[in-house]
Amino acid sequence: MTLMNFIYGFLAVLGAFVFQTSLTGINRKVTARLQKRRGPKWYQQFIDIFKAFSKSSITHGWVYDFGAIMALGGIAATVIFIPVAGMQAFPGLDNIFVISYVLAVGMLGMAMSAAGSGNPWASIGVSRALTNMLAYDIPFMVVVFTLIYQHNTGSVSELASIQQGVGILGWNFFKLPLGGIVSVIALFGMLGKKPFDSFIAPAEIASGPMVEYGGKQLGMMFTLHELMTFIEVSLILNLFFGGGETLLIYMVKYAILYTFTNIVSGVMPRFKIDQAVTFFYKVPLGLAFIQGLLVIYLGWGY
Amino acid sequence: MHEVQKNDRSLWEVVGDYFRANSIWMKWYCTGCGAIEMPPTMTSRFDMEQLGMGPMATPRQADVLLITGYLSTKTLRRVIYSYEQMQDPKYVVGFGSCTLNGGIYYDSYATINQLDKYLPVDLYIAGCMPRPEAIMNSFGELIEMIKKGEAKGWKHYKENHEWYKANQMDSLGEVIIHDEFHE
Amino acid sequence: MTMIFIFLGLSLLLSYVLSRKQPTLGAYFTIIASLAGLISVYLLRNSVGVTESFYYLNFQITTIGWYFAMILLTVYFTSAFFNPFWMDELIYPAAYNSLYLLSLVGTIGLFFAQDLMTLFICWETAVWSSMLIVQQGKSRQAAWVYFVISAIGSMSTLFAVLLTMYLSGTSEITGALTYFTTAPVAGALVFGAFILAGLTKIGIFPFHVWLPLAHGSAPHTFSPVLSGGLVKMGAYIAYLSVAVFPAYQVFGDSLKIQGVPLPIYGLMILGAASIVYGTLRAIQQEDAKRLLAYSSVANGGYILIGILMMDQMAFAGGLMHLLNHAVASAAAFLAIAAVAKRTGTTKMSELGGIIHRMPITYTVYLIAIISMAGIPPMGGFVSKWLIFQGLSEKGLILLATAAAFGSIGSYMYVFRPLSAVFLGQLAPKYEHIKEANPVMVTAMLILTAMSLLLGVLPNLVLKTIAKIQIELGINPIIVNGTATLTENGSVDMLQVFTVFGFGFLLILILFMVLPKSRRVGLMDTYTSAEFIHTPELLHYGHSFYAPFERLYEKWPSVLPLYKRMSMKLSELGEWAESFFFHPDPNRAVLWIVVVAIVVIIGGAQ
Amino acid sequence: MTNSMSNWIETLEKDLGVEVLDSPAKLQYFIDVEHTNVHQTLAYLRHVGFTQMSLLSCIDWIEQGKFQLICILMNWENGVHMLVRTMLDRENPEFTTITDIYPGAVYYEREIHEFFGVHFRGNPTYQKPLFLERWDDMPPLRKDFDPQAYSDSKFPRREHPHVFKTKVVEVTE
Amino acid sequence: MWSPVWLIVLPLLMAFISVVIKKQQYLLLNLSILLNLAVLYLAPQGMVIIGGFRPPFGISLNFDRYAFISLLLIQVLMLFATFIAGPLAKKYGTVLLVLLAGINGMLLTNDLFNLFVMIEVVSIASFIISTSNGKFTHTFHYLILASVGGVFFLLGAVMVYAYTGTLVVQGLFATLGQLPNAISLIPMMLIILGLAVELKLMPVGSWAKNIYGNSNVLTGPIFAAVLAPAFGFVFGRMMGEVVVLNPITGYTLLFMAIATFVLGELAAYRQKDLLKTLAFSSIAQSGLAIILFTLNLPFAAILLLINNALAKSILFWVATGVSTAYETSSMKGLRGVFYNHRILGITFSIASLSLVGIPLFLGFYAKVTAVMAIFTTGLIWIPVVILATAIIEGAYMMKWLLQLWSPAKEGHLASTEEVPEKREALNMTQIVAVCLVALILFVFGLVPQRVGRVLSVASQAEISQVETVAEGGGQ
Repeated sequence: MTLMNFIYGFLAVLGAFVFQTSLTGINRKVTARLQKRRGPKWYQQFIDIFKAFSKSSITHGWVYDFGAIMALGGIAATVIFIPVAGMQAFPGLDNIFVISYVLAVGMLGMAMSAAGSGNPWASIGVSRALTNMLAYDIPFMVVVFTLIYQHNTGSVSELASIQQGVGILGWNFFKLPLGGIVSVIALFGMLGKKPFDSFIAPAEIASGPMVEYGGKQLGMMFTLHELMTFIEVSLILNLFFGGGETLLIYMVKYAILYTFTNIVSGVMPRFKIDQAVTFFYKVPLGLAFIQGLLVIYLGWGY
Repeated sequence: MHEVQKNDRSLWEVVGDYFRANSIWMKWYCTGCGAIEMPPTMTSRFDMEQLGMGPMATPRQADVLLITGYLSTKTLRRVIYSYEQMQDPKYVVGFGSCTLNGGIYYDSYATINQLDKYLPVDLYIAGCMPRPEAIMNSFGELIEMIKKGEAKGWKHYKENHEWYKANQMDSLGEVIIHDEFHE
Repeated sequence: MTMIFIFLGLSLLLSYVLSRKQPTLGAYFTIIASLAGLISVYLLRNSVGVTESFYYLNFQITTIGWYFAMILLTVYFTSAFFNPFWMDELIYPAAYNSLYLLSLVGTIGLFFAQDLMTLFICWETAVWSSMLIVQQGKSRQAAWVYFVISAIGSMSTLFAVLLTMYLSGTSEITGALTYFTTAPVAGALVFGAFILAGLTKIGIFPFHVWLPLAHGSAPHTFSPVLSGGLVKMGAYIAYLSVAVFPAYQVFGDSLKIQGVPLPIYGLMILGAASIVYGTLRAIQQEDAKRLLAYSSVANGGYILIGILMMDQMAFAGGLMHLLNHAVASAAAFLAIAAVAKRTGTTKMSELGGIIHRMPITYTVYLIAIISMAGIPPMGGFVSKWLIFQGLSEKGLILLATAAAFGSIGSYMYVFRPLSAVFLGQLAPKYEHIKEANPVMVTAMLILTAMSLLLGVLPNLVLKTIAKIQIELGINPIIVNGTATLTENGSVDMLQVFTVFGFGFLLILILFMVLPKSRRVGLMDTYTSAEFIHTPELLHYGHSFYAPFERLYEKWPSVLPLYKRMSMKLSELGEWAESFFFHPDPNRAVLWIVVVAIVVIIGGAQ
Repeated sequence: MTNSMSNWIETLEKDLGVEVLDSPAKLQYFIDVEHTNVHQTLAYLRHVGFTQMSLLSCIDWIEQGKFQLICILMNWENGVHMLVRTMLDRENPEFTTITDIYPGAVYYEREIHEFFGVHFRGNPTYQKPLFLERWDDMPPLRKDFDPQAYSDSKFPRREHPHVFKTKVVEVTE
Repeated sequence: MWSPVWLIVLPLLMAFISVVIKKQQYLLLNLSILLNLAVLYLAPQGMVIIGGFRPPFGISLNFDRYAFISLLLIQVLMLFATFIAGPLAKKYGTVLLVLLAGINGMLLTNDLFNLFVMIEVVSIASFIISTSNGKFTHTFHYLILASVGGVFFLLGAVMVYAYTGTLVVQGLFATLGQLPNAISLIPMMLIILGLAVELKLMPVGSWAKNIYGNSNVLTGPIFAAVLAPAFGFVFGRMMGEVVVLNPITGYTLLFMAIATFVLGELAAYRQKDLLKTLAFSSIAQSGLAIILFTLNLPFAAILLLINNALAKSILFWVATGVSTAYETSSMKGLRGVFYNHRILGITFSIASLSLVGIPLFLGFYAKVTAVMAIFTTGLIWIPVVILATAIIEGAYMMKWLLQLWSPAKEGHLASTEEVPEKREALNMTQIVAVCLVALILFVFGLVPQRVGRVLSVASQAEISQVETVAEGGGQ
């Protein structure tokens, strides 16, 4: 652990933010085109975030601020753990469980901050978000367990590098197609894309956890959302699409995967939260189990 | 009434105004018939998002408060409450003649006649109702105003707080109602 | 070691005498006594292997016993800080104080027991003394259920103990249990009887009913001991029955699933079931203490699975989870107790916004639940991580899924008290409450510091666990500096903590640079522009996860099953009473004739 | 009108001793009763099946110096709406509450008091305001109330002609 | 001079005197018990033949360790029982003296016919005592059953005499064992059924429910703590010396005993009345003792009988005292009653914990010994049944303990306001006496091996191998 590690870490956070925010802007345009609109400028997302930072803000007590800082801090730290095209700020810390649990720090911080605002909508939103998490994470975890069992490693970068060098069919998505489909579905849940976005439903519960945020806290929440998207898409990319040999390939793959989710969610309606749970526990969980049993007992996908 | 001085913005504010002008999030208070003009404005025909505008769920997140139609006294109380929950800088746009001069409700015992007595309106859009074209144009105008630092109603409201409050008290008696339904 | 027991025994009497004079004095004395116990047991760390006899009880110091005893003493010691403040709520304060120490003696004795009889005697002592404490709380029914379920465990242990002693001819634990390597059939019976006791005490799925009842209605000061401490007795029995008892050899011939014999796998499935069941039920609870009790059920499942795995990683994880859960659960219960002291309730929907009055208690609870949910950088993460690693390495996918469910589900239930009790709107009736008493705060902060320390430097404990693993002859967990290494991945918690701190610092700077926020009241919040002046109505605390709960609210509960069983027993008794014990002598004469005929006919052949 | 229905109506007429009037709407009838007889009429109607009270309303007949109270009842068995009407003295509008017969009327009575100033004896809460937050004038739906004057006194009006500050925008598409 | 005959003669003599000096019966009673204790201490062990005739014509007494232990227990408990019963014991002094004489005779006699006579004496005395609560119907039921039992026993004794020509108890089984199975079957059955009534064995023990369940401070302890162990010891003597079991009688007896135990506990489990609970508990415990005697495990059975006698006497003293004072014995009426009677509560708790067999008390040692002993017979399912039933026993005893200690309603914290008002249940001297018995129980629990060593001598020679295992079990 030297100073350089931390500088790299800082750069990773910054790079992830810039990359994902641009991509979000572009995807807003993509969605607009899907709806036969012209859409905003590609850098609109930056403007939105910086505008939020430029406004005045309120606070509902120390936990409201502390939670927001903890949330963004936790997420930023998680970004540092994510291996991108074999690069890592802190080598050896990319265990998948570490990543998914450090991610939870950010979520907990956000939930805490939201509930700390004293707004019932926020609490409802948090309750939905946590339920949603319980729904999508279980099928995903089953797939992850299968992967770890298969490759005997829990390191994300190793899992990514195993898939590289044998062409597109070396990807886990093709070797374990059921698991791949499950985790892409889970990605929708992770990103809170439609049809799994009931926890931020603006018209029903006034955007849920975000209800009381304005000004800099809102800006932080937007930043958080960008970074979280980066983590989640990167995770799926590394686990199932072979990561990237070089940064460019990584970015291209990333953009394609993210745009794909965006396009699909653009034409989706919204599940109620209990419908989402039922869905995840019926289809993806079943597929994940089948995949797991195939790998463990029949030795598929080696 | 105290008038706000023009062009006394710092560099920070100029940059901020650029961002604010290009990203206007609306709290769109559906007070009257004008609300129906908003959906076409937002969707593919006129596509408000190309200006960086979009609807927001709560006043905390929003920059601009759209008053789309007549305001009864009951509604006005809630509008004022919402406005005060918004974060600075914030802008108010009045839709249609009802907010201007009472419109067809000029003699109603329950409807106010002139919004800018109670809230600092940055921009009125005339018409009964204004069509989406008019709305789009006036949003362009609002963007220009923000860019130039002319949309400073929120400062005005702050500096003339007593005046606004007095007007509100005269017409409404009490903004934050305490009665059996709210205790 | 005998001195410790004599000392605790004497201090038990002394605390009774003191409490008769002045209950608070006796309660303060329990702190001193348990601290003395803690220190003296800590000093035993280098005298592993020493055996001592006290009367007809025989004790031996083992690493695992020392480890368990340290956990228990920590929990007893910290919970004792709360005792003085509850004396006026109890009807028998003197009995409370002395039974508190008696149950401590029982549990420590259990961990240091060298022979089976001592083990059982200490077990029972702890059970009935704690049962008598539980009854001083809200519910006699709870204490009764606790006793009955424990009695199921006790009697099966007694059976196993006596059968083992009879068959092996010795009562020394290790010697007696290893006898079964050569007698697998009897071994299976003994194993079943032994593990049943462990299951009842940990609160594994079908036997978990006593936990929410007893934990939920015990005196607030004793709930942490029950959850953080006494439940661990069951874990010790589970440890004995799988690690000392040669379970893997006894079931060596049975069908194996991913290398785990079927009976043990079945037990693991029970553990998994209790993770899932505990999680789902915890999500439903309206009472904070009952919620935490169900979380203990779920965490008990992790501990059981971990211990049953008997491998390098999950076993270490299970043993470490014992400590982590003890510390975290005790801290959480104590925090709730501190709130209950000030507000008089533990129902979540009646509370809210307590953070603005009790920030330290809030912090304690926050860190406790972070650890309980297994989120870094607290202790719970490391142990859950190890269990996950072990499970996925063996490919036990069903168990791993249950573990994941419990882990993610725990975010839901631990967040609920956080949100409903501490965050949200502050009701006016709690406007004037104060932060908990400094004595209570001290206890809570000790536990909080431990949680954090365990999370950042887990190797402090993992070293001891590695020693235990070496004693058992399985691969020890490898620790290297601050890093914990396993076969399929490693983690360095200090580094994780540093990186997390770095991220936090980065954002803190950003936050500080940006303009300062204006402080507004809690009621100045978005209400869809409606005026609401009643904070209680704006507090979201009831049926927190309503849509999710609706998915399984119709599922059958286990408690009615037991109630029905109890009723059936009563009916059987009624039948016996009216049929065989009818006061009319005619019937008795009839029965005599029947018996006589049976005997004569049967005997004539 | 079916035969059975007309028989039923006749029975009602006989029992109540009043004429049941037809209305333009289908299955809708009027009864005009003295305000002293309203309660027994309502009680009877409730007894014969008019279990739902849909509305209690009021009309200001200023020329006649009367308020007319209208109570709309509905019978769920045959779908008949019955409008029970009664006249009150406008100078001293007092009426006895019908909440004993139809408890749901409590809010309607508050509303009528708020808008017309009719007093309801026996309803302890009728004087509390319902819709008009902080109303400070005579009941606004009385015909002698002048809304223009009230509006002028309360809500300042823009002085015309007004010169708008900003330029007039050409609407282009 | 010091002959065990005094144990019978002295109470009888005192009984006759007490008829004359009615005012001093209580004193005479206590005096005779104390003298009996002295006799017990001083009398040499061995066979005593009275009247110089050879048995079966003379009366011969078998004063061995077994008899000594049982007599000691009975004298001590009788002393406490009469002392605590106080005024009632004064009223029934003569009867109690006769009872004492009968019990002592029963335990000492070496002759089946004498045994029958003594049993009848004891029965008649106990009928009279059982009337002290005024429930004559229950006594009548008891009387009928006991008479039937007595007749059976007599028939059995007569048949034994007819087949073997002797009535000497000692060593009778050897003679009987030579008889063909079909012949020895019926006398054995008759003897067992005869004793079964007093032992409260399942189909014929139904009288106990109401006699125990309506007991007062005299009858409860006399029946549960004096009569029950006395008959238990007699049964043990019969099983050891007389009864020859073939598989069918053996299993029938075992089955009946197990059924008594299990169903008795189940019936106790559902009771809402303290005395009735204790009544069924007594039935069940005697069933357990019969199991052990049937399996020829006298050491464990004796331990069990002693524990049961001591524990039950305390339970009945406290229960009858409290229920008399509060005029109810229901669970609801007695809730929280121990708040004001701490000492009674503690003694009650010790007794019930010992009864249930919780460690640190004598009952635990008894239970362990019993189970370990049964293992030697190879019948592993019996310990399973016993331990499973012990859960039920523990359940209802704990329910009572909890209710009696805690005055609070379910779901609320206890407060002193709900405590029932203080009434005098037992006076100070009585409490001291109860405490003494509790102390005995407690001390026995602390030194179980020493108790076991003393008792193991009392059990017969053929049981010596059981004893070593049991000793091992007590470590």
